[in-house]
Amino acid sequence: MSEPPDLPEPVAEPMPEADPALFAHALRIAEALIFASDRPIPPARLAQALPPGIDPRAVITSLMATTAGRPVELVEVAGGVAFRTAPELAPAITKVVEVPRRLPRVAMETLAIIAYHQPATRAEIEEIRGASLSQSTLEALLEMGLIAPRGRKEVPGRPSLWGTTPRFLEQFGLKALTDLPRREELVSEPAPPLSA
Amino acid sequence: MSEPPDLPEPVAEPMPEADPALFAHALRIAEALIFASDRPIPPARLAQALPPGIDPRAVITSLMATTAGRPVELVEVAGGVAFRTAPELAPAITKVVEVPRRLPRVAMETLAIIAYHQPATRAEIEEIRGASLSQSTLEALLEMGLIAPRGRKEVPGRPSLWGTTPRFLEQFGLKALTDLPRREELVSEPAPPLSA
Amino acid sequence: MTQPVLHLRLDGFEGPLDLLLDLARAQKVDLEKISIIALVDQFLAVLEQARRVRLELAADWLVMAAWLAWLKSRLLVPPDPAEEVDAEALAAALTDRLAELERMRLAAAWLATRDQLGREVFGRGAAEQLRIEDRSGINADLPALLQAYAAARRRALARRPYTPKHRKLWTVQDALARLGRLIGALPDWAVLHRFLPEGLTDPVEQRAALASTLIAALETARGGGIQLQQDRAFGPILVRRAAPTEAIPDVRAA
Repeated sequence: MSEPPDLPEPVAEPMPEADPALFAHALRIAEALIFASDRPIPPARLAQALPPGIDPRAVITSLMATTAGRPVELVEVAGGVAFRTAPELAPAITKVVEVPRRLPRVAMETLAIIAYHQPATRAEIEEIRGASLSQSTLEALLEMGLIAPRGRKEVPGRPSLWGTTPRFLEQFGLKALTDLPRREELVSEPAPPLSA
Repeated sequence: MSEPPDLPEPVAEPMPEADPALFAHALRIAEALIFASDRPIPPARLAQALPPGIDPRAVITSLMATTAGRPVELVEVAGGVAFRTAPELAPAITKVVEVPRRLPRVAMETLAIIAYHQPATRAEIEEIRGASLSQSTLEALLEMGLIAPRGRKEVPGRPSLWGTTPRFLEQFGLKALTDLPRREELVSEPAPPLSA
Repeated sequence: MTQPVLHLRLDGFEGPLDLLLDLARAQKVDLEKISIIALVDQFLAVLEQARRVRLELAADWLVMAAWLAWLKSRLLVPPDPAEEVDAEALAAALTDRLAELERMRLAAAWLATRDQLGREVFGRGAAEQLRIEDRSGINADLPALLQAYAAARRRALARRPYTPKHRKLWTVQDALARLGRLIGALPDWAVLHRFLPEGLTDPVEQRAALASTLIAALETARGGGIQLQQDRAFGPILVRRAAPTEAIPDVRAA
């Protein structure tokens, strides 16, 4: 489904034609640029910072290879690259860094419906869930920056349409919406672990 | 300026009594935690996340030694440590955004009067504008390089004379001052007859 | 059909569809192959028990119950070609809705298994400012400069103190003297306008001179020096030297 956007195979060596010293300098710039930001850096932004003639994708590939397995790794997320802590270090980090509350089940279901049916109106979400949706659920998702209005539906009442944001992709570590499981893959295992 | 608060000499080797594997794990935790924190981490907070028996200052010292000279370095800042991108990479990773200033109305009028009546003293500008002129307006135009002193007028008080600069011509896309439209085309200069 | 163990905890379900999905899952087959009739029976049984315990039930539960009972009755009788609604299609639509709700539940569960930012993985906590604002440029162009000049000049000119134009007005004294000088040489009736000073072009000054001359004429007529005559309103005013005996009544007539 989601092909990495034209990334070559992850090999640590630079493009054959690139001057090694220049490529090493490009790696330094890339590391600093991506590290400085708290949002993913798209390859196009990275290219602006690199010396001319350096392929940003080659730099990304090289940086991914060198940071793999390190406490802070380079990952592809939300259309760009960002540094993220290794998941196994979370227990130690959360002793010091405050962790937000988990989203309640209703909010997670609403988010899943918006992700798969976007843009969707509140009535459409309620129709799929077979239950009314409280305003506070929608507001919580909005406040977390996971969803955003996407215009209005041209039906009586002109209800707002909702879609997911790049922040949604970041929250769940997705490169793009195409990273979501396809609908056909969403089949319950023999013993469904879901219970009301 | 800021002395390292009780830090031992920066040596890259761990404390003699620490288990090397445990110390390596502590280094991983420290790197991830300092990266993830929105504030500098003081040694006491770092200690909360580290395995028991590990001296946070030894971890900090080691991490400083290994990141020195790297694109992202561990530095001491107000009351703790934080990662910072190397200063010499700043020109490459920062994006300069041009935010041109708008000239306030008084400055624009003063500039226009100097352009048409140069060289002019401040008193002459006030006379032509029919309003008093603050020194700060002249200073702002001077600082922007749009006007320059053109000697002094040989009258009592010997006031400075002001004229426009080549930078002025450049700003307004003029080849020469004679490119300015004639005054009469802008304002009908003796006052229109006030007939009964 | 084994009766599922039901504890009437409808509050635990997010609406009738939620309960239906739960019951359908209990059939432990593919959602596409569930028995709608068995599902309807189970749903109605749960609702019946719930109503025995407490009478009030939310409207959406009752609407769903009524619709399911109707659907079941249609499914039990052989299909009628004249029937407008196809019961099989309605049953399939219900199955589709349950399947979609199931898929969305699974999608939510899948999302919940992901490492979440700020929980399992962390990004840079203290982002660095990568934008530098260069404010050295000036946002000003030639039209703005010219407008500023014109505006400043216009304002300054408008503020100059008002100095009225100097006027040379023909006084009553002037008019008396001129009238006295000219009237002696007058043979007969003459129009008053002839006694105005010459060379007046300004309409304001002309009107002032006319008024002064008329006052001078009235004054002279009162003294009996001249006679005045006006045939109609706004008509020409005529002047002549008075005969010493008949001066006064004519003035009254004017």
